[in-house]
Amino acid sequence: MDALIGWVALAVAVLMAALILAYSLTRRATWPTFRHMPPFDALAVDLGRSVEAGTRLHVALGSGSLTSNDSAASLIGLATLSQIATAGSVSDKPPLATSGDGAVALLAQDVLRVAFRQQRAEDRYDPLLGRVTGVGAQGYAAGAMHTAPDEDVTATIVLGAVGPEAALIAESGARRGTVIGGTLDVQGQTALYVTADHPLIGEELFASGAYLHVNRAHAASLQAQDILRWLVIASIVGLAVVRTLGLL
Amino acid sequence: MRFKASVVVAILTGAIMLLGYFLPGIFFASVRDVMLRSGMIIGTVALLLGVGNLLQVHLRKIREQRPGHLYSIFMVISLFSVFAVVVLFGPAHPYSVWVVSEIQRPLEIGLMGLLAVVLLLAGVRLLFRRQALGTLVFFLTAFLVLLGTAPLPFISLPFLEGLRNWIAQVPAVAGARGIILGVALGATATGLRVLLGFDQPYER
Amino acid sequence: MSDVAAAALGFFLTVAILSYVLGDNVLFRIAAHLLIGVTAGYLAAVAWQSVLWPQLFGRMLNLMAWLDPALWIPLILVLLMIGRSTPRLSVLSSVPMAFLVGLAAAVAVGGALTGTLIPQIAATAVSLSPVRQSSGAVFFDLESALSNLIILVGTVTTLAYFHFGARPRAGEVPARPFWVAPLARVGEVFLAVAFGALYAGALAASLTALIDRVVFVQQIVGRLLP
Amino acid sequence: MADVRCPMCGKPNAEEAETCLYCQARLKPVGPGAAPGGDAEPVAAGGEPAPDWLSRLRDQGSPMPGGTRELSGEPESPTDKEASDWLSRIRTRADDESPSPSGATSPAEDVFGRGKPAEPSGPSPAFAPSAGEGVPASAATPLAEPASEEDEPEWLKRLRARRAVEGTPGAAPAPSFPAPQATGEGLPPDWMHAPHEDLATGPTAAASPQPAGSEGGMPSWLSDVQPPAPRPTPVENVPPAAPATPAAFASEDDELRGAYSEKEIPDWLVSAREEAAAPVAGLAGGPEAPTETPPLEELLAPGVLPEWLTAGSSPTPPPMEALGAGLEQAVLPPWLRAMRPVEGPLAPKGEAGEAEERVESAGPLAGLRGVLPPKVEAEVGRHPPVLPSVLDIQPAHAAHAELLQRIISTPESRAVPRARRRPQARPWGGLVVLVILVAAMIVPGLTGTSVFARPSVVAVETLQTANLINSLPLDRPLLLAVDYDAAASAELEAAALAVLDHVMTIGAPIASVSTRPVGPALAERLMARTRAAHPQYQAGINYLPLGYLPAGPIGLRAFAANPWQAVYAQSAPESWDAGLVAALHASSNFSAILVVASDPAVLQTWIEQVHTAVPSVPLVAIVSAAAEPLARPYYESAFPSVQGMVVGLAGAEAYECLNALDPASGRCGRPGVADSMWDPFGMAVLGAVLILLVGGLASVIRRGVISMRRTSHE
Repeated sequence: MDALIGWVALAVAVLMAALILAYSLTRRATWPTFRHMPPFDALAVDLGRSVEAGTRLHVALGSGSLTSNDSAASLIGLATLSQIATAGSVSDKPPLATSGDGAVALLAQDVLRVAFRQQRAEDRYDPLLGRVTGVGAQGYAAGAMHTAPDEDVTATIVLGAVGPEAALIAESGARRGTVIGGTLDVQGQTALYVTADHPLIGEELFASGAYLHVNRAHAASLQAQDILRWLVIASIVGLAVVRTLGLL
Repeated sequence: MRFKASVVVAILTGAIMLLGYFLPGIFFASVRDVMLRSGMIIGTVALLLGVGNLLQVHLRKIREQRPGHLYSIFMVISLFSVFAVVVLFGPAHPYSVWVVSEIQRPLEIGLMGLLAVVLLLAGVRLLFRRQALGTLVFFLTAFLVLLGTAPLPFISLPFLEGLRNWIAQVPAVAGARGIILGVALGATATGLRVLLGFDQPYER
Repeated sequence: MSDVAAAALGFFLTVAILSYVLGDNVLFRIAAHLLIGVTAGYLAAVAWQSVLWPQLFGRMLNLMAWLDPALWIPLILVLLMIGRSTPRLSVLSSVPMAFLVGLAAAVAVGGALTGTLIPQIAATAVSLSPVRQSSGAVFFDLESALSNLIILVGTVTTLAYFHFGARPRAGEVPARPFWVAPLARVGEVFLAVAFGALYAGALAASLTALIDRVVFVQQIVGRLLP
Repeated sequence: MADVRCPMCGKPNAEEAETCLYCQARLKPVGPGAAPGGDAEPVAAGGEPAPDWLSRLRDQGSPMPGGTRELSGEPESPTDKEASDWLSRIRTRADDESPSPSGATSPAEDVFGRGKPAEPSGPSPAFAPSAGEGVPASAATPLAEPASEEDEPEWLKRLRARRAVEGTPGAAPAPSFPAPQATGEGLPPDWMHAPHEDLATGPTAAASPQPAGSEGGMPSWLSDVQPPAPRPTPVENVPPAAPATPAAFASEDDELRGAYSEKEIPDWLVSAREEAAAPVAGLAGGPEAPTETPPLEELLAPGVLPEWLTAGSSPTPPPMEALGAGLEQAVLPPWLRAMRPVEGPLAPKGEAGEAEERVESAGPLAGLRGVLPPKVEAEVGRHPPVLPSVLDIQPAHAAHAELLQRIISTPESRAVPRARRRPQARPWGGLVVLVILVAAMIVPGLTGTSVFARPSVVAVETLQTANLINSLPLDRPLLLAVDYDAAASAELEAAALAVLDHVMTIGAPIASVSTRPVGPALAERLMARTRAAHPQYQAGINYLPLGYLPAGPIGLRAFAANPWQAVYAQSAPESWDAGLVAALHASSNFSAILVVASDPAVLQTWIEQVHTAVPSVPLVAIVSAAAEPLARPYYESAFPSVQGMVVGLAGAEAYECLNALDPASGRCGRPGVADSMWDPFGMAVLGAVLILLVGGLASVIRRGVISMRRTSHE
């Protein structure tokens, strides 16, 4: 049974990798159309405001570590941060990324540095734009709650591995501006569902790269996700039918 | 064409680890074992660097006398004193346990209690903000589940408890499954993007 | 005596944290910074005591241990990581981070596929004609058949809700394809139910935490008052 | 196969490749020359919006009067495949379906809610206005900018500015246009130069300082302009090829975007920007365009800027008038922005240095980056034919520029719309909620009565847990995973204590481990609280604290392989029971695994990493009420990974009751921690329900009132 699961999983991984590769390398393909998602519109507005009014965006990458099960959330948060940083690097107050994990904070620094360099604003780069506000879920939340009031933040973007304490960060952010948020943790999603102005629920978090045009691979992987989604649905329904008929 | 060592390392590491998930074998097992233990150590060092970063932020605040630097002093002192106690006596020593029980626990639980207030307020605000079918269903469910969780004074309503259990076991599970299946797909895609070298957050 | 001190401390900390409902204030900030400091200090100490010393630095004293690649590989990577501020090493300094990211990606993929995707598919795709045995006879179990059906429909429609692809429409925002839209509507309801249940659970859990604190304060006050 | 090197990443690509295989940057410029098929849809790199409008434009074959299609044409119609551009979508929701070259008017929706009057749709405005209007002259310029460009990085603005310049002279020859064609053939240098040339010529024609300034940021602009450095102007570029303009422009534009789209410059931003630019230009005053946006005007100190601008323009020769406000608008903000005080080192300085770096850098940047403003700026100074006329004006400009700079550099005068700030949320809501909850919680304690019924049914999963523990073997340790944070300890300690009480009553040895740093201390706390009732549980004898296990799933995977090595890797303390320690060398030796977790993901990790490795060892989950819906699927399944559960305070209460059930009376005899919290819990939940109910009613009433008002209003 376990071996079977392993092989099926491997097959799924290979299929998905092939799809992502195929789509990303399709040279003539146009950028695919995705359904309208208001949080990303809001993000654009917030970015604009930040650049224009010289206020800060706070990207909360959560307290999850790279070696935790939520690592995918941290990875997508970092990818999104690169885009936000690219746009926001010209702001008087460039975006600030907070994390509760050292490795994620270091990566956030790298991402910010690359974004600044590409915008030729490297001299404005400050390593502490990627920072740890506290370690552990609660420690991180306690620190991140102070980021909005202390750093003139107009928009809080929660993108990463956070649990229910995301509500506290969102609440503090909401006192200063808009809150956009998504996370992988379902409890965190629930918290953001009620507290954020623009919650990203479920896997919508993973769409951020494609909606912000990080690179073609993000759009490709979203397309691959869609294809696999229907394969999953088909296998659920098919398996259920087979089992209902007593064939398995 | 520039050959980046880091990309190769990331892809190789990921590939070996991933294949190890699916293809058991002596070679993979031993290589993976080394990788896992290295990963544990590096992850821990990164954790320490995170604490270093935290200190850096607050020390800078103190040095530049920014508003709120008094709190930072407070934080730095508490950090070092707790570090000293735990390093000297060990994490399970009564002193360390005292620190956790009498300082950390009240604070964390307090924050959690605060969460109750925040969640309730946000729930009420949500009713004002978004009035749609989804919100209505959301609140109806929350009501029923809460009522079913709560013991009622004097009486016991098995019906309510049964309904609550049914909600928690059937439709909520269905929705949650949809979410976690989708999230699994997204996580797979995200991981594979890194393994294919499209995302390189480690690039400096 | 220490009990009294601990009680007073706990009382102060509880009140300080909860004072946030009045807005950001001095007491709350003190408490929050204390929390940050304590958790970070504790974590750093545990990291050293439980991992770095026994698994890395402590072992370095033992010459034989150097034969183990699990000692020197991480050591090299750790040195690279610490030396990341040195410009000369900048090419190599991303290697340990790349290593971690590679691990993270593998963990994400492996965990998601073997731990969630496949088992959850298997768990959802159950028979819609379950039987139950009762006193030797076999019956069709209507109740669980209904449950299974609801779970199946809910899972499928919720998954469909997230479908991202869309058709561009003239003059309007891109929306889901017509054949996904009705599924998505149903999925939305299941999503709302799931979030409602989770919200209630989160509320119950955090209320329990609040009770812990309130009962604690109540006890202290009760002790002070005759 | 002949390789084409990607201008972005320098990697070799197949000759016929349109976009880079590695970074998706466009390899071939889009434009008449570029697309062999002529009307083949150009694909911008990195998913750059393929200029649908461009092909349409081509089809219509109408060289617009003004010519600058790209600025305005950019906003993709929703029909556009590339409409995925999220930013543009907001902006152009109401936008034109098809950017008709003839400049059909369509309401351009301001992204940021500062609505703009319907104006000439994208295509024409950029050009027309510039052609039609005198130099900036209008205060509108700076005003309009912020609105439309809120999110533009500087480089983009500069880019746009340059384009505006190029486009400016509808009348003036569009010098750059020939260049693109060359580009089409894949001769990067040419098209790269083109922009600069335009730039240079633009000013000449217009004799307006703005363009130059726009390129470099104030200081450099001034200095650059003044010395008329000898500048070799490629002759080919000068001859205006007006008809070619639109396409040429477009191609260049695409080129640029293609180059940057990947990574460097988000295409969404680019297109967004361009869209933003279009309305502005139109606003500024295409011949038929409405000239002004009033709200914006208010934003900037109206007195100062216009004056300066007009003054500056007055000395300029007539062509300048022709330059038009479109130019102005596009141009001004960037350097305004550049002059603004920034937190870090001043932008201009950095840019100058940066620019040089850029030019030198080889490989990836060879082609495209050179096009970017910094280089332009550098070249501006070397353009001889252009500058002399500008020079004359210089003193006046300088004075005004200085003044402006001073004004701008005082933060107060920054006429930038502040972000919407919510009024500090009134704390009363939170206070009221807290007071209600606290009041509810202390009532049972004050009255000393327990009015809440204990759970009437013990859940199946709780019973299963109890049964499983009843049948535990006593020769092997039970693994207790203390995987919750201190925050969750209120709820989970109650449940864990109830179950531990049972385990200890039976007498099974316990080993504890945690993937949370604080776990060891919490485990110790649990043991300390049970010690009164079960003093025989001492560390090393029948309780082995294994401590902290780092790195989450990775650590757990190592733990599943060999628990002892993962945690200790060293010899055990001498006082420890050797038999028990020996049992820790394989995870299959555990009698059961008891995971206490607040986070369902943690439980999931235990299942994935450990339980799948040793499926024979039963796993029991003690989870928070919040985690139940997510933990339950693991229990309710055909092949359950979890063999028993205790959920939240209710589960704890039930388990406590089971522990001390008096068989005779059927009543709970020895209430524990959970029981002491039961009544406050009941009251608190009722309080919460009440708050939600009142809130819900209030929202419904409010909605009713609003709709009633609306109907009465109508």
